[in-house]
Amino acid sequence: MAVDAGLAASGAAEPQLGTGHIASAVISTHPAQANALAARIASLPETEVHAVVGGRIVVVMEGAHARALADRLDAIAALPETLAAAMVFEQALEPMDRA
Amino acid sequence: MTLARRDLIKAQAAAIAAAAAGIPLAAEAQPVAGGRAALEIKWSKAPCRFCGTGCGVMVGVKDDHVVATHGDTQAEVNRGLNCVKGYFLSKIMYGADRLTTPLLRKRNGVYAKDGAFEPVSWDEAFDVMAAQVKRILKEKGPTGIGMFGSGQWTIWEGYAATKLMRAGFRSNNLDPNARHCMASAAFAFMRSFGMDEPMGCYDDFEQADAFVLWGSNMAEMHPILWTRITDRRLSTPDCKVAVLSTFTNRSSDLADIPIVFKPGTDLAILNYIANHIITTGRVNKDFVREHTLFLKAQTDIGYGLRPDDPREKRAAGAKDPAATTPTDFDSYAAFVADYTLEKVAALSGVEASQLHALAELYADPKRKVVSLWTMGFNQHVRGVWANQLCYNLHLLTGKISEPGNGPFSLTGQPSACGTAREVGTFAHRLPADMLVANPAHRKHTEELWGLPEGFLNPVPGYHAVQQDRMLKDGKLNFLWVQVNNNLQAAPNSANETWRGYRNPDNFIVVSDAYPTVTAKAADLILPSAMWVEKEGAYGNAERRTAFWHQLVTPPGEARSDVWQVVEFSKRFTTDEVWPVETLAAHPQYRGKTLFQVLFRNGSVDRFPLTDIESGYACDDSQRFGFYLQKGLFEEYAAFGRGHGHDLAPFDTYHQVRGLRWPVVDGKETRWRYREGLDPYVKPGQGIRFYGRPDGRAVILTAPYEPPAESPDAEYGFWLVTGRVLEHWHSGSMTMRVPELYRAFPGARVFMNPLDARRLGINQGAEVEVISRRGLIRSRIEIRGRNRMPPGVVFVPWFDASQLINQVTLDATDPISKQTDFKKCAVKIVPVVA
Amino acid sequence: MHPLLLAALVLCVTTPLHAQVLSDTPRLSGNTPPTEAVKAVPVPPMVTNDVRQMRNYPEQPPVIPHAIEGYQLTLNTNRCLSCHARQFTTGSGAPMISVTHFMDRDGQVLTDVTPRRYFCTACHVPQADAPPLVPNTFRDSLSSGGR
Amino acid sequence: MRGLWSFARCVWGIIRRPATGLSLGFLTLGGFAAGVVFWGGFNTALEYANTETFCVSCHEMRDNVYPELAQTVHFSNRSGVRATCADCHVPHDWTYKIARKMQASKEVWGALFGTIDTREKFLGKRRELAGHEWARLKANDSLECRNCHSAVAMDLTKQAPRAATLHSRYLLTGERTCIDCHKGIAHQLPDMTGVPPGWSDEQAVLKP
Repeated sequence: MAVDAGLAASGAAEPQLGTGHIASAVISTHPAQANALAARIASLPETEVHAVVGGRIVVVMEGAHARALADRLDAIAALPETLAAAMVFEQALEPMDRA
Repeated sequence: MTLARRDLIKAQAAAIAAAAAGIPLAAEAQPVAGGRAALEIKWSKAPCRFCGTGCGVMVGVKDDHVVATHGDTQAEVNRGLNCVKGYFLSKIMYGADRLTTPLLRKRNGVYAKDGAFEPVSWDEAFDVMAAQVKRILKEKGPTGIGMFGSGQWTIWEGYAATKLMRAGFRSNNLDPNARHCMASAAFAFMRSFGMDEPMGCYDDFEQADAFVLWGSNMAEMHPILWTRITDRRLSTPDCKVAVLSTFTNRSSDLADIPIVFKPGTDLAILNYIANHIITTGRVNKDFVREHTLFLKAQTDIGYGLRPDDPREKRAAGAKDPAATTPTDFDSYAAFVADYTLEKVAALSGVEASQLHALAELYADPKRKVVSLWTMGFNQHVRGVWANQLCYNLHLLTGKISEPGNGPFSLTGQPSACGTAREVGTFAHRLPADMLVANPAHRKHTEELWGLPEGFLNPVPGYHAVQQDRMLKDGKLNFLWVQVNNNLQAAPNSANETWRGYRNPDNFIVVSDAYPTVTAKAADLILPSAMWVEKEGAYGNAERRTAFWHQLVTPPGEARSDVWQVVEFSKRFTTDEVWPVETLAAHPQYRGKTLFQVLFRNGSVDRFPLTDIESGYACDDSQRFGFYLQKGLFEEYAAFGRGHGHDLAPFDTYHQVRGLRWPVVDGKETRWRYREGLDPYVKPGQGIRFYGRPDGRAVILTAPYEPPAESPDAEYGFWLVTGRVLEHWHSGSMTMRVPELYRAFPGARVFMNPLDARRLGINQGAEVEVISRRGLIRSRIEIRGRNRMPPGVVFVPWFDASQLINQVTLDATDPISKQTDFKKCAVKIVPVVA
Repeated sequence: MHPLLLAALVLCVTTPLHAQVLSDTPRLSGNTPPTEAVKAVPVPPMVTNDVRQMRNYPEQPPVIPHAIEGYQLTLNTNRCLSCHARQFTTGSGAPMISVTHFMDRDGQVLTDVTPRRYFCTACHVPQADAPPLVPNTFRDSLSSGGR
Repeated sequence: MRGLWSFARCVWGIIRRPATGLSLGFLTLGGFAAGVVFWGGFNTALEYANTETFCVSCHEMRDNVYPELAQTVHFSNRSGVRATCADCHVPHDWTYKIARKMQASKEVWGALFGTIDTREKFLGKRRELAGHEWARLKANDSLECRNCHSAVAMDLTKQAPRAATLHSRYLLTGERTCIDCHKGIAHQLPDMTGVPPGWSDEQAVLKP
């Protein structure tokens, strides 16, 4: 399954002005629970599911600052279906990118 | 900006996470800057533009512009990693001051040595240049013209240049800047094994139990190879790293045995280790008896200075520095017996326990050891000896030519091996390890080049330092400099190089992408295409030949160096530049241009444009109407095939991530000279050093001899020059990448803090670094990555505003003619503001 | 007058006509004549504002927005990891090392940073607070095209 | 050697013999005077023993730890306020100072009897030696740091945001002390395996 397929399945709100960080993470779960977990994750604010393959879920998050993203990842990690949650990539936006 | 940009960043973030999780992506090539954006970026492979490691990178191109680069996960050398320079490769071509048109010094509309640079057409540039060459050839003959090339030349650029100079103009005054870089290693390999380049390869790094760095700061100079050594050291119990240097550096940070020795005393340490191996009974007697022979070096060989220097006049052995006489094991053992632990500890200033621990790494028969070196050995007035004394240790113990065991010479330039050594662009060499002075080698070359027999000039030309001296003395009057910044790189440059370039009798041409200090000292500047603006090939330090395609169009009128050389050859006919008697004896060459003789010769021009891989441009070939690069490569490859230098077919290299020669039956060779690993060693031979007729490698008897210049009461400090991680060589590329510039913004003088305190110099204070030859101004650094022992200062040479080579001494190894940039005497004087 | 001296003198006073060579940036392309010693500019201070910089593409290693002077990165200790390692980021507030750094040479994902990535400063460098010597016209994939 | 020994025995013989021909007054006043001389000499010697010159007079210090200090901000910095060996390693309070001096004699012992007389041996002992100093500074709440660096006097606006945050969280609350985070600020660190940073939840267990 390609990454793009997940883009449309995003449950995230439109990004708000002033948010400054984008991060992606890989979440591991049992393959049988992957879709259910992906749906729960997608319901979190400013969080999109980009791909679900086997027991792995690619998640993209946005937030005002890095700590907000870390907190959200912790929240995902605390979900009962989650086996592991690892941050992969994180980028702070330039002021011009926030427009 | 728009939301679209945010979406693209999100797509990138998703793609990199997917890649980390091993989720396959739809996008072609490698899943990095992925998502929808990746589909618009075209990814292609290329070797890195910088050092001799030869990392693979993926280059992302969009709208004829390099938009991203990253480590190639499929490249065996680096498996996805780059150093900071490699990660910022994408920006090296985009400095705003790129040269885009030829520039000629003119006054009143015509060329004048004292004129100012004005833009001219390529036609005008070549007209003026050709007129100068013709005039000088008429007045002085072939020795009046020369070319200074580079280990950054692509393979075909070096090959075209050597053909034009030797076969076109009959001049051997062709040398690469690799002379400053690894000539000592090249000479030593030839002297000990009869064949250039290491027997092992980088795969040794995953197999060795010990690594010994001899004057090499790999943590900064070969960071990706350092990641492999770090990996091995940190993940293998009892793996040991020893770092020998004249100051503490970042490599010392990984060292179990960090050794700081007095400059030049490495020779004594090497002989002590040999002595230790012998006296503790750990000589591999079978190996030594079957596979080695003993030679004794000529001693007191001088320092390669100008002949009128008193040090040269004093040196009894300076006339024939390369001479050797046969000897035997017992004499050798008696000779090194003088190098006792106590004596060498006192001479080198190294604690005896450290020397002993180092010696044990070699002596212990159970330990696999790789020796690594770069400029500490090579830029050494006894560089060839140092290299050979290190081979001695591996030969005495038989720890050579097998996985995890071997001496390994690293290189500083991306094609120091591929172009400078293999193509043979040194003043004394021909392709595939052949020599100018050898009649059989010349004859073979004449046959392959389709030249009349006896045509090639039998006298080796001027080497790098000699070129500058001859320019100054008015004996060399035309010099074409390509892909290097010699006024910044050459020793004693204010007295030799600069005066040579500005000598009114001389015409200097510099081909470069940027206005370097060398370009500005020239009379004609030619704008060069660089890196992926042309199709190219490099050969790295482990014999790996790697290709890349042209990926973007060069700016303005900039053209590749190979185009410049080949196009320039059209300006000459044989009647103008060849001897009358040659043409009389071989009238079929009459009336032809050098282009016709050398390149449109039925060999170089035999591949059609349709052979170019679809989807890629090749501007050079389009201009000539045939696949120039393929023709040059295949003609060149004929020199080595069947002679232990076999290269794969041209097209193969565009498909693979490089191959290590000799490539026989489609298979590369990782370890040479050993049966089962090297196809050139016949069954039953076991080990054979087939570069030499007797199949034996040389164990050399050579003493410690002091450096050319040592500190004294007036000039109290050793000066060591070198590089830093973030800048590569003269900084002409890296200083134009904002992140790299900001990471190390300008050279400074690394100094021992207590020395500074003693002299009353503050951290950051301005000082003059003064030698008997010149001075620069710089700033004092008592902290940071290089921690200097008392009495030694280090100055990197990347900064064009602080040309430290005005200060250095033009002493060379008398055998290899490579400059010793690591040892001269200076004083440090505070500047009163 | 010695012809060499004359040449050098003329070189000093003539100004090159062409703009490319004219835009004289001695730090980058040297003085004319290059044999002249010029004042060494003070070493600019490093950026220590802790503000993370935008990357041009995802695989570009982030630059270090804080001082690292005196930080020890040796066989004995790794000062970078003592803040950026996963288990310490909660206390230090530093960005966590990405899992790309957990992969070894053979593509296996380890539980911690792979030894081959131990020396952080091979890729991550601090930045001086100084303008570039010459502008760089590089465009990233996001701004390339349609402009 | 034998001569020295017999001389010492001779002196001891004189000292231990009760005075026979001296007045009590002489003994009292003389004793007082001798005390002043000895005390002054002791203090002068003690002060001398606190100088950098003294510290680096033995090669263990000169070759190992002093060159490391010389490359740090405690040796040269913006304002030129500098710390030398004794500032960090010798308590300013007299009792502690004497106690520390007695401890330090162990290092002299080490020097005389060769426990750390080579670089190799010194590096082998480094974790233990550093451990002593960390434990001491931990026990006295980083007293020698605080002789110059007062927590209450820190201007958080002058610190990097990161430093200000961490100082607010750990130092100003008294949760941690300077040495917890600032190890190896003046010297190279030993093998730090198992020594967590100060901001880690787990605290280093250090043997005093």
